[in-house]
Parts: sequence; structure tokens; C-alpha cells
Amino acid sequence: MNKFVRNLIMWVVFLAVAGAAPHVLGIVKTNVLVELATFALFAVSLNLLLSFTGVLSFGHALFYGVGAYTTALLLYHVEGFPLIPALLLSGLAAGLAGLILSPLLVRVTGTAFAMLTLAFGQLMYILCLKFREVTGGEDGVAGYDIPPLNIPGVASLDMLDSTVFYYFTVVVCVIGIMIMWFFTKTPLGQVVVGIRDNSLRVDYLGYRVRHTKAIIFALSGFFAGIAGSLFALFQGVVSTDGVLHVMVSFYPIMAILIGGIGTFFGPILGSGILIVLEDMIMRYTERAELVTGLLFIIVVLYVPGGFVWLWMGLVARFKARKLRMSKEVEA
Amino acid sequence: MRKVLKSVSFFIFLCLTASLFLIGPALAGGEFKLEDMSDMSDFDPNNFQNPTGDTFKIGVLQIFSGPGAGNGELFWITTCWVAHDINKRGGIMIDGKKKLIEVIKGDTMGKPATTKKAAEKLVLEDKVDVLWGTSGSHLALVIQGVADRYKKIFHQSLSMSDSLMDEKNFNKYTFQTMWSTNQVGETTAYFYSQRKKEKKFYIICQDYLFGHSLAESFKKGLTKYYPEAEVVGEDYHPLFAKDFAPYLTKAKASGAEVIFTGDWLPDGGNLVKQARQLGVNVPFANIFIDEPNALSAIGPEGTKGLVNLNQYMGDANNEKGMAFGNKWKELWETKWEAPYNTLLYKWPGGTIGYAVETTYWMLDVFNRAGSSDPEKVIKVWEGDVYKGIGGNRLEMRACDHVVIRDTYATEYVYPNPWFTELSSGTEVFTIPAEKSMPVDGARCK
Amino acid sequence: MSPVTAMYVAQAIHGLTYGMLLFLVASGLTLIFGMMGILNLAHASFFMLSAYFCYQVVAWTDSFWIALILAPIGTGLVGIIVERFLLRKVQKLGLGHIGDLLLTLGIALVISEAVKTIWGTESHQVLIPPSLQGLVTVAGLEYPIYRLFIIGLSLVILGALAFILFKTRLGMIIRAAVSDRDMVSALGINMPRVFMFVFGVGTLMAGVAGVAAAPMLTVFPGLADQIGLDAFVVVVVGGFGSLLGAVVVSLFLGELNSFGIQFIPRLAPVLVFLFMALVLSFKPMGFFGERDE
Amino acid sequence: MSTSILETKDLFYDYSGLQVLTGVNLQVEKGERHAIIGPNGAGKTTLFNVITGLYAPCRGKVIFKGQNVSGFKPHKLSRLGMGRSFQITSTFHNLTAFENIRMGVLSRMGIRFNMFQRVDKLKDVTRETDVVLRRINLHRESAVPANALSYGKHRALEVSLAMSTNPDLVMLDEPTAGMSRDETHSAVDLIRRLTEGKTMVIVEHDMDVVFSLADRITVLHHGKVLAVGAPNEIKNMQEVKDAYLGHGGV
Repeated sequence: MNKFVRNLIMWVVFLAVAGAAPHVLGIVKTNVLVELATFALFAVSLNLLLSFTGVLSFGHALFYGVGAYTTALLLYHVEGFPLIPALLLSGLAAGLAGLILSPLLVRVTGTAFAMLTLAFGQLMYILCLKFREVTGGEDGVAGYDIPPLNIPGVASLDMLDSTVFYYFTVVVCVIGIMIMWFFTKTPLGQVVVGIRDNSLRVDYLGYRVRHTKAIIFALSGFFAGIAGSLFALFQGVVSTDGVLHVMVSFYPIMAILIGGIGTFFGPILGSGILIVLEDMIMRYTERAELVTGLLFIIVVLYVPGGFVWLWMGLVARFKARKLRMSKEVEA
Repeated sequence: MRKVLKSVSFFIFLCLTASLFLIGPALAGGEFKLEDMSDMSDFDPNNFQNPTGDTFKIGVLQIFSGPGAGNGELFWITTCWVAHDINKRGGIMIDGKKKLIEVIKGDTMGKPATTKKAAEKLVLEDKVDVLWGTSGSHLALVIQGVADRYKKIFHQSLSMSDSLMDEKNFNKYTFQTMWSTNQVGETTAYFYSQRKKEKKFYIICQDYLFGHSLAESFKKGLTKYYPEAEVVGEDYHPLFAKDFAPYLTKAKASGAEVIFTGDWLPDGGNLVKQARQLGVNVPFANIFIDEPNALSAIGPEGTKGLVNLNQYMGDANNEKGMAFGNKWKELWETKWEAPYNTLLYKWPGGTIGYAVETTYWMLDVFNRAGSSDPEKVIKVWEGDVYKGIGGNRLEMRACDHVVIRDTYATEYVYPNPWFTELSSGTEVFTIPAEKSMPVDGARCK
Repeated sequence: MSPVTAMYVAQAIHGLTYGMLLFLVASGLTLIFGMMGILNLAHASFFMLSAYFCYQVVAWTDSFWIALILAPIGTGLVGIIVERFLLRKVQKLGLGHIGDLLLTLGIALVISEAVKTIWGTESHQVLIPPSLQGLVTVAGLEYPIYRLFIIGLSLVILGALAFILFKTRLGMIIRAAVSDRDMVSALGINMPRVFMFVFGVGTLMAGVAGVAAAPMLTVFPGLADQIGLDAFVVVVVGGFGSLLGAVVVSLFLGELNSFGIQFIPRLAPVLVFLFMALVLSFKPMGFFGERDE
Repeated sequence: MSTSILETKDLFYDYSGLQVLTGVNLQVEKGERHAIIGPNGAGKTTLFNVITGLYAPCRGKVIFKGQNVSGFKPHKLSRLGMGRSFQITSTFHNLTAFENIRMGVLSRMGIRFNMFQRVDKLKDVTRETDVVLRRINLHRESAVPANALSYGKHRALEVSLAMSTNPDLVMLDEPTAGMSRDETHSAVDLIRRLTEGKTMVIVEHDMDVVFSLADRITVLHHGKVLAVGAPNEIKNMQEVKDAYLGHGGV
């Protein structure tokens, strides 16, 4: 019951803050929050692979890109294509990409997995760059209309309105993250964690390791695709450099490492730190990359594993001290 | 009787209105006058003093960080130059009072997402009166979107794609002063058709929308003005390519007499440099390989015979342009420090002169509109005619907001009065505006 | 030689030039990975850094030859400092590849910004030394001396590297460490010092490539983008830690680049990564790689 | 014949040219506790790995419950009712004892791809897991991560994990490896208790363990079966003594 109350309070606070944010912050900062939410969804989807399945992907941009291009091309070529189907189809397309690649990906782990995903990511990047007729190459796909969100009989919400779009993004991202969180709590989610710890043993317990991994690749791809789709809706332009560049794959890894590897919510914290910091430093200096670079070095040297672990370490130390003190008092 | 009177007065009214339309532009149109320019000896591009208080704000959208940051640097000095001059003259008239010019950076980092963010920040937080920029059609398109959404004038000064002002992309807040790919294509073809010296052309362009559409325009121009000419090969290389040797070997073997390239720096400079290293001595017809720093590395010999096509040649073209150029050069020699002390900034030719000239025009338009209300500015700028630094005529076509102007071509020779380190143009061939027109964009048909 | 043959021969030599440059960068990367298990994302930044060092030394001394010696040494020293004071600490933390990744990406970003702060963002030019300017004519084919010089220089470095690796005790240790790191450290060899040496030599070789490339290309902040990614492909496809793999795949990529542009300009870059994906799908540790982690 | 649950017929296995198994014929009767012993390098562990599907045999057959299962993957064998433990402890190190056992319980109940229910809301799974933990005396440590357990308890968890899918045949690879006397003693008790009424195959170095647990023993030597028999018979067999003594001892 205590836990329930705590969760309830957290949700109320979150909803109040998230709900009030656009009215307090103004459009520019609200847009930063949109970016943050999308990026957090992307990072959490990658974290399903990194922290839960135990494989490091250098090519997660592939799924993000597939999602973004699906949305952009659908809206560009099909007049009046509705919003939610575009979003879901983008996720499905990215999930399908994960499923198609999975026969090759499930066979390898470790460095080989990282390199194979890098190769597929780069392959997709170059293909999109070269097939300009479809993707617009370096310039990308732009000039598509962002459809409104039609709730039949209730309202039609204009997605070009920053505040409306912010709420839409937050809802989509929160639902997406909650689904992924729920997933980690299901039996299959447990099996995935088992695969991370000891995939041979999972096999010996009667689970099909490769099938399970394929499912998680598809799932992770699906949500990365949703994030990509949100990016496409938000930016109104999708270009290869924006969604498929190798840095697009690296950044969520950084967010996970800064936030807390091996935890579910760490990547969200990491995304927050990265995006907000980047926005802040861009206001004061043209040397944004210098600050980001130094941040990476400092985090890896002094906060290994990320800030969530630093916090948990502090809490543990605090508790231990309290315990020791209370014992001393008793003595 | 009354009826007659009425119709006569109506006739007079009509005549007056018509004459207003006829001489209106001439009356209203602005002009750059060197004698009005302030004493710029205290201008320091490294330490530009933005005025405070109630100012007129220009948001300069360029790449200020990352590999392309040299771009931002270049257009920082040009915009600040104009702002400094106008501020010393007392500013421009906005809403009944003189306002000084403030210049604010918006770093696009060359990426669409950052561009959008930077543009929105300029509009919403810095409350700029006008957006200025930017290199890269895909980025310009993003800014056009922001301009449309928040109803801000966007002085699109640096992107060239024909499609930016077509039916799909046109919006009334955007004014493009940069010449477009079609103008480049026709300029080049017309120049070579008059010269009748070379017939075999090879195209090397960057592999993205701009490179491809430039190549298309050039081919179209050849068909129009110079059908005897032949394109013996074409190649598109990735941006920031390192080794051009394979392309150049191919071009050499094709027997081309001229290589036409739309490459900007550093690609364009590398292309010529490596060509000369490889013994490929074919001249390049180019639009961006006029950057003295890159050319000086190739030396006077290697840069001989390059043909530069440009929309601005104020300094070389005539006395008025020369006078302005000399003032600039004097300051370069005596005042400016790194990074503004390199050869690139010695003369305000090409892009520098163009950017300065059109920024003067833009501020002149706002001054004449007397307001930063976009609707009023649009009314003034549509169809406006401005006399540029060299007395050259710039016309803003009303129907699609693109510029109509004479363009220029020059062949590089050595020695020349401009540089000892490289070849440069002395004789300027002028392509009349009607021979190098932009494509008909939105609302023109 | 007929013009067409001359063209093909020239393309082949172009491929060789780029391939050898690529090898200089990739060999360091593959040794560092093979031995220390570090995915060094900053490796190409050392290539760029050295090109800037070269520009600076030429500006001071007016001699390309002094730059050719000093710039790579300077780069190697920076590499050693990075290894000694940053990488070694991170390796001790036991974060695995992810820690190295974050750190080296951080270093790459810092180097790229430092370069811009010190030398500005514009392109800098380094001239070919007078003795290497111009063309030589062999059997009717004109070819620039400088490019031939790059090939020769790379061959010398390759020879020196092969000598160290195959003829010295240190080389034996390095090779043994590539195939089994734990065993060698169990033998009581001072591995940290060997690591430092390998990292220093690896960055030094990238440095040599940077100097060699400087007069041919332009020195600017985006200099290392393409060669960095290509070097990664070489290491992955050639096999982690395999010097032979690095040589073979570097030259292959060089030729693929030249003849790809000659015949299928549009598909050449696609082929590179398709090739990489295919190799990895069927030989996860690359062509010449042995160890599986 | 009908009573044999596991059989191998002329099993061969090469390891990069080295012949490890050279025609093994093994028979395990239903319900018995069967030990495989042999000197070092006799091929015990390889035989174990071939039977449990880690390696596919080069030649010969593995017959489980009357079905030819040669080359079957581990998960398939597991579903047919074969479980195994590992010589080097191979649990889920970062998961708690409870989560470890639950992994097996889920598989036993056929809940392998369920992603629509929370696992902690599956009451019968939780109940069953608790039962198992209680049986192996780990219920007080149920929330302790596996790698934080004492060595003996961790080994007990290892063996119980093999049993957690409730297999008909359980293959134990040196279950008491590295244990102290006391720990070994309680481990033997535990194994005896857990395998009550089941078929068990054990590979073991510790002869005390073998003789106290096994109903029947197969002696492996040079990749072949040297002898089969009850513990007492094996103890006194001259060939067995020769094999151990003449070739490097125990």
C-alpha cells in the first residue's frame, strides 16, 4: 500500500510538472522537452538491448531512421495520411527491420555484435544517401504536411501547435516507455535478462534463445522506430545525417552510460542530462562539443556506470552509516 | 457636365496612379552610396559591439561550430560590417524612431534539427526582426518553415536551389537574394557560347541535391545557348571527399577541355590542387573556387585559366566597386587580426561583396518600409529595385521573391593587380540579366 | 601505353596510394584493438592532429622533412599521454568496451574542438616539398612523384613494423598478447608498458599518415571523417588484431575506391558496407581474425 | 530395452582431429542413479556435452526415451525432459536465488514467450518457486543475488536449477566440485533427496560420492566404455584399477 501511495504521488507530480511545463517555459524550451522525450524513448529502446539483453549495438540509428523515413515518405506521398497510423506503421516498419536482421544478429554477441550492427547501420546510411530519388539523399525528405490528430467526434488537434505537439509526444513516449518497462517485468522479459547473464543456461532450461532475442530486437526496433517517427513529425524534415548518421547510434549509448547502465530509468536521466546540457551550453558557447567531450571523459573516469549508480551508492553509504550509528547508539 | 467632370477627374486619377506605378519603383528604390558610408576605421570584426536597448535585430543563421565553421566566420564579418556602418549613420527608421542594428548568431551546425532549433530560438527568445542565412538548401527550407510559421521575414541569402521558391516551397516571408542554379547554368553556358573556344565539358559536382541540380541547369543552359558543345562525362562525389585522383584521371582521359564544377570549399580547392598535382591542367569553370587562401596554395601557375562565374564582381568591375574594395582592403591591411587577416578577407570580392551588398539592401528595405511588420516589408521588397555597390541593378521579382541581376564571368590571369600569390580575374565579362534568368517560380505563370 | 591503359594503371596506383595511407591508420587501430581490446574511436583524430602538427611545424621551420619527423612523434606522445593517464584508468574500472567507447569518443570530440580553437576552422594548406613536386614519366604514364613517395614511405613503415613484430622479442610479446592477453600477463611481463608502447606506435603511425596526407588533401577539421570510418571497416573486415588482414583489406578498399569511381561511382560506397556486413554475417571475427570474445 | 531411458550407440566425437569419443555404448535404465567415472581425459565431460546437445556427435546415435535425439539443441532436449548442471557454476549470477529458480519453473510450466502478464502476478509460478526454494533450503536467501551466496549454497542452486524444470533425466556434471567435506556431505543428501524417483546420470571425481549415490557405474577409458556394473563389482574389477593406476592415477 505504501508503495502504491508513493507511486501515485510520483505520477501526480510528474503529470502536474509535465502538464504545466509548456505554459511556464515557452515554446523554445518546450521544444527542448519534446526533443528530450523523443530521445529518452530512443535511449530506453536501445537500453533493452544494452542493459537487458547484454549486447552493445552500434547501429540503433537504423531503426530510428527507418521509422523517421517511413513517416516522412508516407506523409509526403499519401495525401491526408492520418497521424496515428503513420506513427504505428513507422514503428512496425522498424520492428520488421529488426526481425529481418535478427537471423544474422542473434548468432553473435560481444564485439562481433557491435561491429555487425555498425555495418548494417552504415549500410543503411549509405543506401539512403545514394538512392536520392527515394530519400532525397543529403537533403532529405521535407515539405510534407503534419496531419492533425483526429479523435472522431471529439476534436481535431493541430500538431503544428507546439504545445499540442508537446503533449502528444509526452503521451506517446510515456506510453512507450511504460510498455517497455512492463515488458521487462513479464516472463519473457525475465528470460531476456537470463540470456544476458547466461544464455547457455537459458538454452538448457528449455528456452529458445534465438527466438527470444529476435523478439526483443523487433520490440526494441519498434520503439526506436516510434521515436524516429516522432522526430520526423517534429522536425518536418528527415535527412540521412539527421537520423542515420553513426553519431545518432552513439548518442543514446552515451545517455545510457551517463544515466546508469543496467538500470531501466537511468537512460531517461542520461537523456535529460545530455539534452538539457547541450541546450544550455549552446546558449553560451560555440564549443558545445568540447563540453560534451569533457563530460564523457569525466563521467567514465569518475562516475563509472552512470549517475543512477552514483546516487544508489550514496544512498547505500548513507544507510550503512545510519545503521552503524544506530547500532553504536544501542551499544 | 458633372458627368464629364467626373470622368475627367477619374482619368486624372488613373493617370496619377499609373504614373505612380511606373515611376514608383524608381522613386522608392534604394541605392548604395559610397559617400554615405561611415568612417569604418574603428570596425573590428573580432570585437563587434552590439548596441543595447531597443534595437533592430538580425538573426544570422550559419554554421558557427563544427567543420564548416569557417562559413559562419565569413558571414559574421559581412553582417557586422553593414550593422556597424548603419549604426554609425544612426540606424534605420522603424516605427517612427531610429533603431540601431544588433546582430545575433544562430548556430545551425549544418544540421536540419539544430537549424530549426536555432531559428526558433532567434524568433521566440531573441525576438529578432529578420532572419538571415543560410548555406544549404535543406537548411534554408527549414528556416523558410519557421519564417512562415512565426511570420518573420527571412532574407535567404546563401542557398541556390531553384526549388526553394517553386509552388510547393514558396512562402511570402522569404526573399532570396542569392542567384539560383538555373542562373548559374545559363551564365556559364552563355559565357562559353560567346567565347566559342572550348566545346568539350566534363562535370564534377558534389553528390547532393545542389550538385545535381546545378549540373542539370548547366546542361540545360548548353542546350539553350551552345548546342554545339558536348558533355563528355559527369561525376558526383561525396561531400568532403579526400582523394579526387580517380575522378580527375577519368576526366583527363575523356579529353575534356573544361571541367565544370559547383564544388564549394574545401572540396573545390582540393579538386583544383590535386588536378594540378596530377598534371591535369584542364581549366575549371567554377562558382566557389575563388577563395584566395585555397588558391594561393595552388600558386599562380596552377590557378591560371580558372573561369569564375559570379553574381558579384564589384571590386573588379568598375570604379565604384573599386573604391569600396580599396576602403575595405585598407582596413584589412592595417587593422584586422586573425582570423580576418588572411588573404580571404583582403578584397571584398565574390561572396563577401555580395553578402555585404544584399544586407545593405535588406536594411534599406526595412528602412523604407519604416516598420518591421512583415506585411509592410513585403509590400516594399516585392518588385523593389536596388542599386548595388558597383551601381549594378538588383530586382526582387514580385511573383516568387527571387533576384534578377546581371551576372559575371572572368578568366584568371597572372600577373593581376589583386594578388601576388595567385592568379585572378582582370577582365570581366558581363552576362545580361535577361540571359541568365531564374526559373519561373510560384505565382509567375 | 595507350591512353585507356594509362588511365587504368593510374587508377590502380591511386588505389594503392589511398590503400597504403589507410593501412597506416588501420594497422595502429587493429593492433590496439587486438592487444588491448580497445575500440579507439579517437584514432582518426590522431591522424588529423598530426596533419595540424605538420602544418604548424612547416609554418615554423619551413621544412616538410622536419615536420615528417616531428609531427608523428608529437602525435605519438599525445597518444602515450592519453593511454597512460586516461585509458589505463578506465580499463581498470572494468566497464568493458563501453567504457573505452565513451572515453575515446570524448577524446575525439575534445581533440576536434582543440584543433578548432588553436588553428581555427578554415582550411590550411601544406605545400609539397620542392624535391617531390612534379611528375615522373614511366612507360608513357605520367604520375606525380609525391604520390609515389607516399607509397614508398608506407612500405618502409610496413617493413619496420613487420620487423618489430616478427623479429624482436617485443614483437613476439605483442603478437602473443593479441592472441591471448591473459596468458601473456600471467607470464610476468610488464603489460602496461607494452600497452603504452603499442598505443604510442599506433598513434604514431596514424600520425605519419596524417603528415603524408596533409599536402595532398587540405588540413581542416573534417579531415579524418572518411579515413576514420574506412579504417574501422578495414579492422573489422580484416579481423581484429590481424596485421595481414589490415594490409589486404586496406589495399582492397583502396582499389575498390578507385575502380568503383571508374565504373560504378554510385554504388562504390554501398559496396564497402555491404561487403562488411556480409563478411561479418558469416565470419563474425573478420577474414583473418582468430580470437572470439 | 523398454526400461532404458537413455542410450548411446557407437558414439564418436572428434575435437579438431583429436578423437575423444571412439564408439561409446551407454545404457541408463529408467529410475536408476547412474555414475560415469574414468581417469582424466577419458572423455567423460565430452560424452556429457554430446548427450546434452552442446556438441553434435560425429557418428553414432543418442537415444532418449526411445527417440533419436542426436544433434538436438539443448532447449529441445530440455523440453523432452532432460536437465543438466554444470561443473563450473553456471547460474544467473546477477539474479536472485528466487529469480534463478523461477526461470526453470516458468519453463516447466511452458511460459516461455509470455509478454502480456507480469511475472510476479503469476501466483502459481511464485508458489511453485517457493516450494522448490524451501526444498533446497534456500528460502531464507531467496532475495540474495546468486553470486552473493556462499559457495555451497551456490552449488546447491546450480544443481537445483537443473532440477527446476522437473526433468525425467537429470545429468549432473561433478556437482560437488570444489566443495569441503561438510558441504559435500550435505550436497549428496540434497541430490539424493531431489532425485528421488527420477533418473540421474552423474559424472564425478569423488569416489565417495559416486559410491554413496550410484546404483550403477559406467567406466569410461580412452573414449570407450571399459566396464559397466554395480558399485561393488566395479570396485573390484581389475581393468578399472589398471586404467586408473596405469594411466596417471585418479
